[in-house]
Formats: sequence, structure tokens, C-alpha cells
Amino acid sequence: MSVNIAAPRSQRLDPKYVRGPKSRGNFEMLAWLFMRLSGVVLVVLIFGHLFANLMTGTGINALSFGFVAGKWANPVWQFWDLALLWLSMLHGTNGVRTIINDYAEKHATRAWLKGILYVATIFIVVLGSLVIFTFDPCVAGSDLAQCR
Amino acid sequence: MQVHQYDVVIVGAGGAGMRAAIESGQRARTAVLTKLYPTRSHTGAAQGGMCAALANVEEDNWEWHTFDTIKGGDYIVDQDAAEVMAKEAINAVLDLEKMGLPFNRTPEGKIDQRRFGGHTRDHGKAAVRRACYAADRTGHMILQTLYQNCVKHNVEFYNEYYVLDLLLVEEDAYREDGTAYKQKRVAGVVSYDLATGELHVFQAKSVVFASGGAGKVFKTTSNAHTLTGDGMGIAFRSGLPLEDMEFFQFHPTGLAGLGILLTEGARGEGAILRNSDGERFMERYAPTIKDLAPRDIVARAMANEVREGRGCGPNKDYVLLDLTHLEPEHIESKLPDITEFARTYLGVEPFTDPVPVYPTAHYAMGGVPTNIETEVLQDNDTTIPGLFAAGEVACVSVHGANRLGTNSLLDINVFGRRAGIAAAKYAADADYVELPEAPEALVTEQLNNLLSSTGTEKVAELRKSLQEIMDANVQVFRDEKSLKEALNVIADLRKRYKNVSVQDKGKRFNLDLLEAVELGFLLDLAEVMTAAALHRKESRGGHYREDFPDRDDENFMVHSMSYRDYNATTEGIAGIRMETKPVVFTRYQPMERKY
Amino acid sequence: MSTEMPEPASKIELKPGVGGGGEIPTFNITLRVRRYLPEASSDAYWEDFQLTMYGTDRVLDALHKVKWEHDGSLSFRRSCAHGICGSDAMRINGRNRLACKTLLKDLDTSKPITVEAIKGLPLEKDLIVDMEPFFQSYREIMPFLISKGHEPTKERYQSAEDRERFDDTTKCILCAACTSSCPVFWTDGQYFGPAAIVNAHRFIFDSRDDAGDMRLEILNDKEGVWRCRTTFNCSEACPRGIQVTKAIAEVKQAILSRTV
Amino acid sequence: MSKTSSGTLYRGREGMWSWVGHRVTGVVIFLFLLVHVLDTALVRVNADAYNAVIATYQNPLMALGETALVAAILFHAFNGLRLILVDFWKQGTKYQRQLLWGVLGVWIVVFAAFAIRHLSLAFGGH
Repeated sequence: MSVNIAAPRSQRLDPKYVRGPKSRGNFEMLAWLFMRLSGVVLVVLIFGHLFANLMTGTGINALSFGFVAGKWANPVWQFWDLALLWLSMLHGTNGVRTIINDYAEKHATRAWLKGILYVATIFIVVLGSLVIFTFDPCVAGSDLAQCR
Repeated sequence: MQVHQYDVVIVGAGGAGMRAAIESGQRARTAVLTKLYPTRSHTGAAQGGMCAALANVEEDNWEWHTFDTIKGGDYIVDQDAAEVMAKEAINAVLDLEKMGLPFNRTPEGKIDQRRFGGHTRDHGKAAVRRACYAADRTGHMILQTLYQNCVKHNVEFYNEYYVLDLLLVEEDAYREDGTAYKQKRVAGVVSYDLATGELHVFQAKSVVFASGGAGKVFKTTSNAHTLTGDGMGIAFRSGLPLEDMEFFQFHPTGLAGLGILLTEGARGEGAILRNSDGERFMERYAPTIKDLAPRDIVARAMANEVREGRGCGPNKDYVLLDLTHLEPEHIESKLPDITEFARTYLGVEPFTDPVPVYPTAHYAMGGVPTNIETEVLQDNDTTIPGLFAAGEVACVSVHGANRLGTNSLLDINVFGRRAGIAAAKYAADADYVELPEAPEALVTEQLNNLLSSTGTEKVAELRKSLQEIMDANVQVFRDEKSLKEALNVIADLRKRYKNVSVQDKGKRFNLDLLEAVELGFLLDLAEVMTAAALHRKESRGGHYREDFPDRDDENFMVHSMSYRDYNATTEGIAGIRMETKPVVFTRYQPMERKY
Repeated sequence: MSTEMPEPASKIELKPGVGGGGEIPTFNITLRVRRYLPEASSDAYWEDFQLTMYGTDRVLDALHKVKWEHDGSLSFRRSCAHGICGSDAMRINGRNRLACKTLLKDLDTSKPITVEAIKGLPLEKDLIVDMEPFFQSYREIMPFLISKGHEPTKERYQSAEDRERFDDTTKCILCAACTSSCPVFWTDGQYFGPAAIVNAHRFIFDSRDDAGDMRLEILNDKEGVWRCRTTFNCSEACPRGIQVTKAIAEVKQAILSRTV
Repeated sequence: MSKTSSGTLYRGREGMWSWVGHRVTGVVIFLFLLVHVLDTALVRVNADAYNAVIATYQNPLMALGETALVAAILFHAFNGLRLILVDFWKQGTKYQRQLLWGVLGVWIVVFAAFAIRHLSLAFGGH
């Protein structure tokens, strides 16, 4: 008879209801803030980018190696595109990270997907930055006047 | 079956249960057993306020509050209890404020107060602002605040544990004069876990009953579906008396046809009642305080208007609550919820149209008898060590024949607190009473009978018949004929109940089974209420006998005590023994009750 | 507040037909309930009930009619039946509502009315879910007044404006309609959810409380306010009309202004 | 063993659907961004290779894809600005629905202007 048994409701509490460890620091807040700040800047950068590349002159038909070379001869456009690359990649990566957090249910899946995402991001950002910084108008196949 | 041991077990997690748990949880190992999640309790539906003579907005003192409570209860209030309540009311409100309750405030930042029915200045001279309130959500705020503080103090809740039996043992004992009697002692309770269908026995040194009222014996009621008088029913079946069960309060302003409550605070803020002639008829019934007369008087006046053909609507079966002369902003800030009720449920816009209302069964003044220390009585003067009760389930009695508005929120806070302290104090020095052999046997049998029954009667049908006869015959107006008729119907329903079956045979959340059990309690209580009403051949407070329209202090200035006794017969009903208990007087002599 | 109002007239002319009235119409509905009886089958399924209902009936009345007249095994929680206890939040025609506050006549009765359990909490039976994870989040934000210093002998003073500051969030009845309408909560049960944040808001903005910083710290977690995507499902679902998304935004700003 | 409720899709309102749109367009833009950086990187490898890839973008069929992409970018941009207002402007939560109608209005106007110009350039030959 009178044996002590622990509270049944806490037994019924599956471990899955136990919250994961608390996160430290302000990372989520900074990420949230970054999305909004970078968002505003990106609106300007992308609209400029789209306007310059698609709306002026003959629009998309004007795009060519020469067009790119012409733009990047100007440091303003070089910086413009670099900022665009970094901000959009970080903005997008953080967005996709949030989506993974939302939908990947298993911890391992989350970790894998995020791993792939971060590797891809680093690769693209590094590659893009190198391209902008080391751009050479006289690369193989260039038919620009100054390279003849 | 599992057995748990606690110092204190509290049955019910409404206002009284949680107020008790906050006290006892800090002093003793406490478990709260509740058939609902705590925040679902019906305390949350209380709207208007909680009276205390804070004197924040005008002169007031607790002695006037005591007088109003006694007069409101038509002098059948135990005056020592009323004094305790009115005196401790002030600290009860301040305690709640300290726990975080967001009261409305005066311009100076103090707790604001408003008028409420039956609360007067200087023994009835004029209405007084005594009700502390939080818009028309005072009960909601109290319930939330109490739950919040239970969380703060880590009170252990067993949610959706339905208590079905009280474990009492009897010992031979002798009174001072040498006569022998059976002393009851409490060993624990048996509960049914709704989620799993398992029985759990809780052995406890102290048990506090705070399981609320029994409004569901009536059809038109402001009460929740879950208010089925389980605590009173269990006590009654365990051989404990029920006190003053004939006194049931009908709240004047229920939404017509639905019973949903519109707070008396509406009239406190200036709303008035009108009949089909557009007349403010309360001027005739209570010339001094008119629409702010106590509930029994207003409810009877309304029923009388309807009876005399001045009701409104296609069936002339309701009157109107008129707020149209009030400022819309005033209504919106002081009474936001009830205006929404009128809009949602009746499609009436209270700013421009009066709202159809009719009395709705609201509150059981009677219940399990206790003394002012909340100890439960097994007869007129013997307490049961370790068994306590507070709130609507209990009868202290502070409400007498008619409870004043706001005094229920006060009751649960004052006596809930007292019960928690007393239960923990008792548990500190007491030993466990040994559980009886197979403590759950009775409940197991009861449940198995219902589950295995091949009967053809349906719970819902029986309940509907019960509620309809109670509404028709045991409501605001009663007489011998109506009551006897009701008793016959109840007797028939009790017979049919033996043949009731449940469709759901499962273990998980078997709410079909739950409703069948609840119906058993409702039938028992309806019978006791009606028998007690038949027995009281006078009119007093909420109990109005048309065949005995006057108060009869000579013969009936006593509490009624109904016992389950298979050898006795009361008013032709076998199985109920009716006794009386003297009323406690301290300083107020009965007077005629006029407003 | 002590403005004296003039005495209302003893007698007025009532507008003809005032106070509603007329015959209450009846109509037929199909109630399509998502059933789940774990003791019979591990699969949930839809079941239709044809019912005749009255003009003032609510979805809860329809469910009661089914339970009381057709199938006693249908299980759902309910208590007060007028939108104050928070027991009967469920998904009605795809949106979280209280069954006792949803009038049938306000729904399209020409089509079946679907009723399902709220999303994101473990389903126990029919319309009943396990509320424990929900209450756990609530408990974690310390939903009680914490004040430093000495207890006053009388009440603490609070101006009407300070009281008004958190009025909206005191209305919460913990029905879980908001939390279980949140797309983030459906996929990530660890998210504190709107209801917990609303109840934190109630104390953070209470001038009598001194532990706002601790609550902000708790909600600055990876499962805290930053998970909110402002879909406004919560505000739309709240049966008490609480501006939930606004409350969450105010908590976000409080965290920001405290850190930055 | 308990599980969470399945059943119908939640019928959210404007706020929820704008969020769905924001997510979907965000993912689309991000995927294009990855490809776009890779194709642009060709300028570092070989001018002819770059020109060849760009030529495929100039295909009239691709022009439709580009129009869709810009539509996504414009929605994501304008709705993003709406979200910022919701987060930081005091009245933002109150007027979120009106803000969304504003977003859709501006979106239609800007997108129409873009589409006319871009498609006439892409198809018109010049």
C-alpha cells in the first residue's frame, strides 16, 4: 500500500518537451537586425544594379564581357557590386538558415543542411570577391581595344 | 492504481483552491487535484468586483460591510463569519494587489472602487463605492493572478484529475458529557486521471475541498458546463451534511435564453432595468436603491414583471437592461466584455439598444458546512480533523439566504487563504490516517457499472429533463405543489439513472463517462435542494415560497442541515434526514429587509 | 472615476421591436469533425454529422448535439461556454477559434463546417491536445509579479496610464489559439510562442514589476521573440482581441533598446 | 503515442500569405544569386565563355524567366520594407494589412513598367 510514487504528470512529460539549451549572447537579435538593415541597403543596391543592367540603353541586349569590363573600370561600380555580393549572400544565407531551422525536424538534418549552406556561401562569397578584385579586362578571348 | 502521499491535498483549482494552495504550498507538501486546467475554472467568469472597505474613494468601514452582508443574506448569515470576511477583505484585496493583480486605478493611483448591489453606506443610507475591480474582468484577473502565484511557488498541480471519492474512516469517540459518537477522520481522496483512465489514490493528512458550485442542476445558468457539484455530492454521499441547500441565487441579468452573465457592475455603472412599457420598474420594488437592490429582490421583481405580462420580446419572457443613456466611452472602458457578449450572442448593440435579460441560476449559498476556520463539520458542532472546505462548495455561512454581489470573490480569497493555512498547520503535527482496505473499490465499482451497463437511458436526456424541471419548478418562485412535482420527476430520473449507459468505453479522455458520473451528483443535489426548499416553509432571501410569502423568524431562523440517511424520510423523500443548526448572532438583530 | 451621471428617465418610449425577437430560424448543417481515437486506430479521419441547429447556436452547441445525441465518444474540452475559460480553442473552417464564440449563422452553412484540433501540440484524442508544452513555455517566462524592495503596507500606487500600458495583454485566457496558429510553432515546438510572449509583455510593461530584464533575457533566446515572422495569424486568432503581434513587436523593441 | 494534428491547411489571412510569398521569393532569389555569381565568375576565365553564357540570358524565352525573377525581387523588396515598418513603426502592426495592399499596388506599377521595357527590349530586337 502507501508507497511513494513521483508525480505522474511529470512522468508523462516526454523528454521532448524539455527545451534545448539556452542560446548565449545576442546572435539571434543581431541576425534579425542585420536582415532589416541589409534589406534596406539591398533595395537600393539591387534596384541600381537592375536599372543599370536591364533598363538603360538596349537593356539586356547590351550585356557582354565588354559591358562588364566597362562598368568595373569605374571603382564605384566595383564597390557597388562587391557590397551587393556580400550583403545579398549574407542576407540570403541567413534567410535560408531560418528556413532550415523552421522545417528541418531532426537535429542531424539541421546540422547537415546548415553545413552545406555555409560551405556554399563561403565558396560563393570568396569566389565573387576574388573575381571583382582580380578582374583583368585582357583575359583570354577578350577583344577589348586596350588589349589588342 | 497508484498511491501518492502528500501533506495537503486540495481538490479544485479555482479561486479558493489556488488561494489555499499558495498558502499551503509554502508551508507543506501540497498537491492540487483539478478536473480542469486551473485557468479554466469558473472564478474567471466573475466580472464585477470584489468588495472591501478600503475607503479609497469615499468613506467606508468594514463594519458597514458586515452589516450589508448580514442584511443581504436576510439575517441567516453566521455573523462571526461575516465579520471575519469583511474585516479580512481589506487585506485580501491588498494581498492580491501585491501578487500583481491589475486593478483599475483612481486618478491618484489607488485601487478604484465602484458601487455594487446591496453595498451601502452607514447601514443602508445610500449605495457606496466598495467594489474593487479590473474592468469587468475581475474574476479573470483574480484567477490569472492566483495561478501566476501558484507557478511562482511551484505548486504541484494534477491537471484533469477528477476526484470521485473522499476517504473517511470512523472512530469511536466520546463527547465531554460522556455520550458516544463516531468521529470521522480523513485519510485521502480517490481520483480518476482523465488522460489515462487510471485511478490514483492520494493519501493526505489534510484535504481541502474547493471544488465549486452546482449550477448545472438548472437549465438557464451562468455556470460552466463543468460546475456539477462534485464536491458537495461526494461529501453528501460520504455521510456529511449539506447546509442551507434551499438557498440558490438567481442572478438578475443573464442574457435572455442563454444565461450568460452580464455583471451587476453594469448597474453599478448606471445601467437600469426596464419592462415592456419602458418603465424603470425597480423604482416600485426598492425605492431607495432601485436597480442596485440585492440580487434576490431584483430577480424576483423581474420575474414578477414577466409574470404580470410586462415582459418583452415575442414571448414576453424577458426584460431589458438599458445602457443607452450612458456614455459609450464609459461603457467601453468599464464594461468591455459584457458589451461584446451582447453583440456576439444576441446581436444587440448595447450602445443603442437595450439588452434582453432574465434571471439565471448563479450561485449556491449552501454547501458543505464549515466553521470560520474552514474546518468541515460532520454535525452541528463536531469538526472532522484534517478536512477543510472553502469557496462555493462550502457554507461558512457568510451568504445566508442571499449572497451580495462581489462577496463570492471575497469569500474565496478570505476563506481560501484560511483553509490553506489551516490545512498546512494541521498537517504539520498530524499523522496520516491509514487508508481503508482497497480504497478505490467503491469508485472502481461505480465506473465499471457505468461502463458495462447495457441500459438504454442516455445521460444527456436525463440531464435535460432534470434541468428543465428545476428551471420550471425550483426557480425564483416556489410553492409546495411545484416542489413536490419536481421531487417526483427527480425520483423518476434517479430510477432511470440506474439504467444509464455510456457509449465511449475507452480509457483515454472518456468524457462520456465523466458526464455520466457528474449527472449522478447533479441528481443527488437537485433532490437535496428541492427537499430543503420544501422543508423551509417561509420566504427568505433567494428562497421565495408563494405559499409562505413572509419571513418566519420564529420557526425558521435556523440553518438547514441535510444528511444522507437511508433510514430517514423528509417531506416524503426516503433517504434524507433534515436537521437544523442555530444561526450565530453577534451584534445585529433581525430587522425587516427593505431597500 | 467619480463623474455623477444624471438619473435616467423613469419611463421611456421603447422603439418598436426593440430587444430582438421574432421566430428563431432553424437550419441544417454538416459538421465535419476530424476524429482521432487512438484506442481504435492510429489514424485520424473525417466524420460528417448532419444536424439541425438554431439561429443562436454556436459551434460548441453543434459539438454537444453530436456528443449528446449521436456519438458519445466524441471528445473535446469545454467549460464556461462563453469565451472566458479558454478550454475550447479549435480549428474551425481552417482557422483557430473558440467553439463557444463562433456562431453557426456567421459561417457558410451551405458547405460542411470543418472542426479540427489546434495544430502543433500533441494530439491526444479527437479535438483534445496535450497542453503541457504550451503551459511549460508560459511557466518559463516567469509569469508573476517580481518586485524588489519592501512590501508596501497598503497597495502599490500605479497611475491610470501605467495601468493602461499593459491592459491589452492582461486579457489573455491561455487558450493557445494564438500559439497554435503560428507557422513557426507548428514546425518548431520549441518556440516560446505568442502566448508566452504576451504574458511576458504583461509583466515587462507593468510599472510595479522589477524583473523585466530577466524576462527580456529569456526571450532573447534562439527560441524567443526573434522567431516571430509577423504573419499576424496570432492576432487574427485571438478570441480576446489582443494585439498579439504588436505585443511581440514591443518586446522585440524592448530587447533592442536595452542592448543597443 | 500521441502525434500532432494533421488535417486541413491553416487558412491564414493576408499576413500569413505575404509571409509565404516572402519565403518563396526569397529562396528563388537566393538560388538565382548562386548561379548568377558563378556565371559572372566566368569573366575571370574567358571572355568568350562569358559572352556565350550571357547570350543564353538574351534568349527571348529566358526573358520571361528574368521577368519572373524581377517580379520576385520586387515583391521581396517591397514586402521587406513593409516588414521593417511593421517592426519599427509604432502604427505598423495596426496598418499591416493596408501596408500590404500598398506593397501590392506599388509592386504592380513598378513591375508593369519594368516588364514593358524589358520585354520590348528582349523581343523587339531594337
